[in-house]
Amino acid sequence: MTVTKAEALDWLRKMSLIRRFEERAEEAYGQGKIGGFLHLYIGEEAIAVGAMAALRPDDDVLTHYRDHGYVLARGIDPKRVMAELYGKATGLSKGKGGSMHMADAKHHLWGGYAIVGGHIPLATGMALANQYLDLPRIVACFFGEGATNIGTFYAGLNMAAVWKLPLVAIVENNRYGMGTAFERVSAVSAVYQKACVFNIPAVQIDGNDVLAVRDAVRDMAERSRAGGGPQLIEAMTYRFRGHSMGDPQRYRSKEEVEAAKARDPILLWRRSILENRLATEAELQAIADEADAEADAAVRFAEESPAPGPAELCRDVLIPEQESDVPEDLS
Amino acid sequence: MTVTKAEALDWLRKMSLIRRFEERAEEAYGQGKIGGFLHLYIGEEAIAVGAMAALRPDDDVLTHYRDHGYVLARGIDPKRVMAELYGKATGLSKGKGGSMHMADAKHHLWGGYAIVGGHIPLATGMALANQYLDLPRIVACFFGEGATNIGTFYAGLNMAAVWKLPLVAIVENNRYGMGTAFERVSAVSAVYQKACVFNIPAVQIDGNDVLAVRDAVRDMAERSRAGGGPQLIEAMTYRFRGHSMGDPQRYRSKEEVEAAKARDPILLWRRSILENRLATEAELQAIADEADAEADAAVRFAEESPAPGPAELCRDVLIPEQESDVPEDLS
Amino acid sequence: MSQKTYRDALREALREEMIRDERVLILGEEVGVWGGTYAITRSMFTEFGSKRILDTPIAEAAIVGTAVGAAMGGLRPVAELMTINFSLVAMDQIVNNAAKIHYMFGGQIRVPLVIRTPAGWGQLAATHSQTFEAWFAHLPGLIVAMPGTPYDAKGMLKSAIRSDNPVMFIEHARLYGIKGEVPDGEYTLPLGVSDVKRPGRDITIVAYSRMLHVALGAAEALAKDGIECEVIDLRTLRPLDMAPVYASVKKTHRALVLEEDWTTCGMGAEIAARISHDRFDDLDGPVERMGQVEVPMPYARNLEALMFPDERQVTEKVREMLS
Amino acid sequence: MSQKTYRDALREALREEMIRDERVLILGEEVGVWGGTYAITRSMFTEFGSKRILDTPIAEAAIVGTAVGAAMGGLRPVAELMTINFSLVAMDQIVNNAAKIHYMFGGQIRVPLVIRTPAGWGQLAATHSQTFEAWFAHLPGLIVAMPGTPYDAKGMLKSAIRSDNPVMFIEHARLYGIKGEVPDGEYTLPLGVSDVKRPGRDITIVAYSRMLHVALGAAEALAKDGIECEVIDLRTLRPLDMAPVYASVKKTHRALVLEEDWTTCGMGAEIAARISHDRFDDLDGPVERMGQVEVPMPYARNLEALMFPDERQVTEKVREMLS
Ligand SMILES: Cc1ncc(C[n+]2csc(CCOP(=O)(O)OP(=O)(O)O)c2C)c(N)n1
Ligand SMILES: Cc1ncc(C[n+]2csc(CCOP(=O)(O)OP(=O)(O)O)c2C)c(N)n1
Ligand SMILES: [Mg+2]
Ligand SMILES: [Mg+2]
Repeated sequence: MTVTKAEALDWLRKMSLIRRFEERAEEAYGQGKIGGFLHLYIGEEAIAVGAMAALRPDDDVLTHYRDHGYVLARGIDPKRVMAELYGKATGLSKGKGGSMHMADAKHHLWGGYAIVGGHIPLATGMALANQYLDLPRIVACFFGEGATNIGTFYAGLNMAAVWKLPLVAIVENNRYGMGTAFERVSAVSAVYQKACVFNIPAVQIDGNDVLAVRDAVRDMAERSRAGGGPQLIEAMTYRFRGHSMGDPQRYRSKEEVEAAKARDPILLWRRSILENRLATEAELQAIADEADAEADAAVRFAEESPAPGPAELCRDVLIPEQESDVPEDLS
Repeated sequence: MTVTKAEALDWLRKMSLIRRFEERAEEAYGQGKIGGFLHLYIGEEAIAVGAMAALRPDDDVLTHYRDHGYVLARGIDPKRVMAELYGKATGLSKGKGGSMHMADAKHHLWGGYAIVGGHIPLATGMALANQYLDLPRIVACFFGEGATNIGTFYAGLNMAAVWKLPLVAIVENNRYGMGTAFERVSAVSAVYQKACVFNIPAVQIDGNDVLAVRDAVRDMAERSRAGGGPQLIEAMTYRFRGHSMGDPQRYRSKEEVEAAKARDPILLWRRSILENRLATEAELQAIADEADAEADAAVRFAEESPAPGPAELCRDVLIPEQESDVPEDLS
Repeated sequence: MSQKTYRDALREALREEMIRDERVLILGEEVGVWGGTYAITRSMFTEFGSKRILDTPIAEAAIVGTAVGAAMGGLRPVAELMTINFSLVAMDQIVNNAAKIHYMFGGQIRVPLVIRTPAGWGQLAATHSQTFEAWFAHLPGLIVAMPGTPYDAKGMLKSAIRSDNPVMFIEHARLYGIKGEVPDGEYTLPLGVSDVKRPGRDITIVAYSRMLHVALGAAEALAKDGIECEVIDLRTLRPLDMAPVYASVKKTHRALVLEEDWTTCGMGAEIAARISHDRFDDLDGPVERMGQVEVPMPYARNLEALMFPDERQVTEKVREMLS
Repeated sequence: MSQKTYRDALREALREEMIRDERVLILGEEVGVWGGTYAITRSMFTEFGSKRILDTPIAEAAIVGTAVGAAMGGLRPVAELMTINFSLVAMDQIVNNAAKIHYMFGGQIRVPLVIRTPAGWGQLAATHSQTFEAWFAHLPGLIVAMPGTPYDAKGMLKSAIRSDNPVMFIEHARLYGIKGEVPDGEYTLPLGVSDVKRPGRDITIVAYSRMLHVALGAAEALAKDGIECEVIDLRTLRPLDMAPVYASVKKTHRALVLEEDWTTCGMGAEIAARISHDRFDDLDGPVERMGQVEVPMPYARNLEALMFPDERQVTEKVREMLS
């Protein structure tokens, strides 16, 4: 393996944290402490973790609404992520965004977006800014396979391709968009093949293999950074939970779900670590415990945090114009 | 050649009529008798004429706003087309549509549409209706190469491909969308290659060769009619006039335009007829004269027709509900 | 009569019309195998099959555009937009195709189309909690229905499906579970007719959709103190039937308009402007409007709770107006 | 001072801001090589080059979305939509991204973006003659500017470019050629401030964009008969500055609102509702609205001419209101 022990354990730690964090979020949702939509990433953790391991900390990231994994993989404090889920003032977006809209601009994490495909042109725009400003940053844009049937996917990536922008599109193909199997609604059922229409490099990879993800994202990111234009990665994976809470899951069989669990990315990576003798069972147990503790602490923090004050309601709508270059106050 | 004399002369007649008709429209525009946008088809006549020759009279047609050619090629009375340009009550759409919105539902010509790409999903829908109702009709949908960068092109044709609908998309690649050369704004500059994303058959043809168009459309239409799903044809052509009236044409050189005129579809077809001894010069002159006369008659008709009465303004907004199944009048 | 939910009433309407007319088909995201994310089309895929219930890709512009085309081609499609928020992606198709084709081609072409879609909210945050009825009500060529009760929902949806006009049929996610009387037999209700849901003499409250229930709740509370509100349900927002509103204001001399949307350039603005104009001499005080606080919807429950006028606030406003 | 066209004033604003701030760039269809289909960016491609003036594919959703992303990434993009009609294709990007990102992420992200686009008409028929200012004015998080004179156009566009907020900057194709005083030196005008364009004591006419000129023409005509109209130009439609309107109505007791859009749920509804409410006791008669006939725009010149109130009709309406 081409990974150090530190890397290997770090990735396991992050995947375990995401898993444990979301299990706790699921519980809290059941208790009515989290509301709205809650899209769990369970089963797909290797993608966020592998990708973030490959990206530089100041590479720009935009994601869809199934976004807890990216935020945690980027090393952002789980407490503030859980607080956001709880709608607390200490949340990443002061409780205004919730599960689908996690952002931490300081960490170049520019947000989860809930309109399918709607953030793809934003990624094109950020990549344009990076190119224009001659910054060595690339943009990584994550979305599901279901988003590759909507117009903004094509219009956005075409523009990126024409301008040879530093952008890596990472498509998580978890086989379903809500309850719709991809092949039922897409004329081409391998997403990477759709890159033909942009004339850009594209690969299909095992999204449950964190190392494969890291390697592919690293290759694609560096090629893009070097002026190679946009790249597309299709990471094959599977969503173990329903689309959001309360999904009756009539569209797939229990057997199918169970079979997929045999390729649980955390199990696979754990096994690989052991096979490569990068760590002992005890060390791995310690990592699991640590993830538990971190998730616990996040829940505690969120529970104890204050809700946003009512004055917060009308803040952040417009920026007072004196903070721009213009005299009048428009707030 | 695989055409009869009657066919050959009919196509020449139609192409000549379109040419002459539009030259007269151009004049009328200069005199302020036609207003708004006027997108001339001059130089592209072989596509409409070849396509209509291949389609059955009840195949459904939808087009973009550069639409005079299709209407005339379908054999619709030029008088009513010119009257529409003049905004007269006798126009195809009672003067309400104008140049960009020619329709004649009786002739299964379902309209010119002026929002680029916006009519492509409509074509999908009409093809769905034909499939649903088990009709032997296909839908032909015309648009420019510029429309292949907008979302509805992808979203619309993907759906048609998934449902294997009887639809032929005919892309007129005249190399520019307004003043923008296609390769400046499209990652893939051969439109037919974009069909890869729909996994449908596609060909690129010489759009200035009326016979090549007829043959390609016939093949594709019959394949689609037989259950082969959507097909895409890229017809290469060139627009001799500006995008619309008043185009300064700074984006291309006079030499480029002149060079393109060497492949004027009418000249080419005329030459081919003579070479194949399908008709005499005199016969061809008669056809040109006839086109002249028809265009004249159209202008005269339009000039003499009455403008729509003011009561027409508020008609056709909503259909009175008693004409549907519901008691109340909503007009 | 029997008590049915708004959801079941809608499903009955869809089923009955699909049985009555083979040209009716349903298309949208998750309408088939899933049974509709709000379960409106539950079990219908099994009953009607994949020819008549079409699961689509996530591509609202193509869903609406395809439905418009299918309507032009002789079908009577009912397109479901999973929520009204996604209508933004299909806006050009709704405005420029659905609403205009009949006029633009001089009446040659008809677009007998229904677009069904729920408004609603519930900690769904800024992009998923919107309602654009005033936008649609702005558009000549479109009928905009927004029923507030199971009875109206069923009768109006059936009329919408039978109409030869394009109908934007706006439901409300938070009404799907409410119950009300719905007769078992066939009935339809006209589009474009407002309805007095509660008679009263002291003040006119104009509402629709979920705010109708807020209005009725407030009216109930106020009645205990002898204040009689007349509650008028617009039901259809375009064309607007103002006659019952005017008749009411003539009697009460005061009007309050409720909406769930942002008030600036919302539906309430139109209603208030019309009443203020057409009943200028009847009014004893200004027409009041209550709607959503003018900020994007926040996720946090406590903030979201501040966004809409509730029964208590409406009650207070009425008292204030009458004092 | 010198006389300049509205078009040249806009171009001056763009040029000056591009020179002042390297982060300003322009993107849109035909803005480069062609020089802008309405010639606003004429010669700028030669001056600033293809890095700063970007010709885009025909894909408005991607144009606006890309501009939003570029703004997030530190640039100050000015996106041109060839006409406001095409904003329908980009609606989700405007509503859910441009207007909401700042709020939705708790103030972390700024979107200093200008979307420039002309409203207008001229035998362009149903899909190409629209104006949706009331839709945009409905949206918290957006600034909506709609200047009516060359002077305002330049000063407000410069402010819009310097603003850290997303600004929908709506021009008018039929104003591009009008001339007015525009100083040669640097100046900016605040957004969100209405302007009394003509003082008067008898009636308040509220207008903006092209209808401002109809109002001023009518005021001129009426002045000959001693009727003094106060004409107020809203200039910015969100946030709305009603103070000068209220001050005026306090004096005149009568108000007429003009718009070029369909009146139902248009901008005039909001203005009329606000005046009727906030100046209830000052009004001697109902607030009147005049706008577009509520049908899709027909192509025929004679029918189109019936669509908008002209000077004569406004004059008559004023006389009627004062009689
Ligand atoms: C434009 C739009 N249409 C519909 C929805 C509703 N919706 C939310 S997620 C989703 C499925 C997306 O599937 P995919 O892109 O595969 O991502 P996944 O959820 O599988 O991660 C749908 C239809 C939406 N949010 N936006
Ligand atoms: C959505 C949209 N954006 C922009 C326009 C303005 N516009 C009209 S025609 C045109 C160029 C279209 O080029 P192409 O599709 O190649 O067709 P052609 O005119 O060359 O026949 C543009 C940009 C429009 N009508 N619709
Ligand atoms: Mg998926
Ligand atoms: Mg072209």
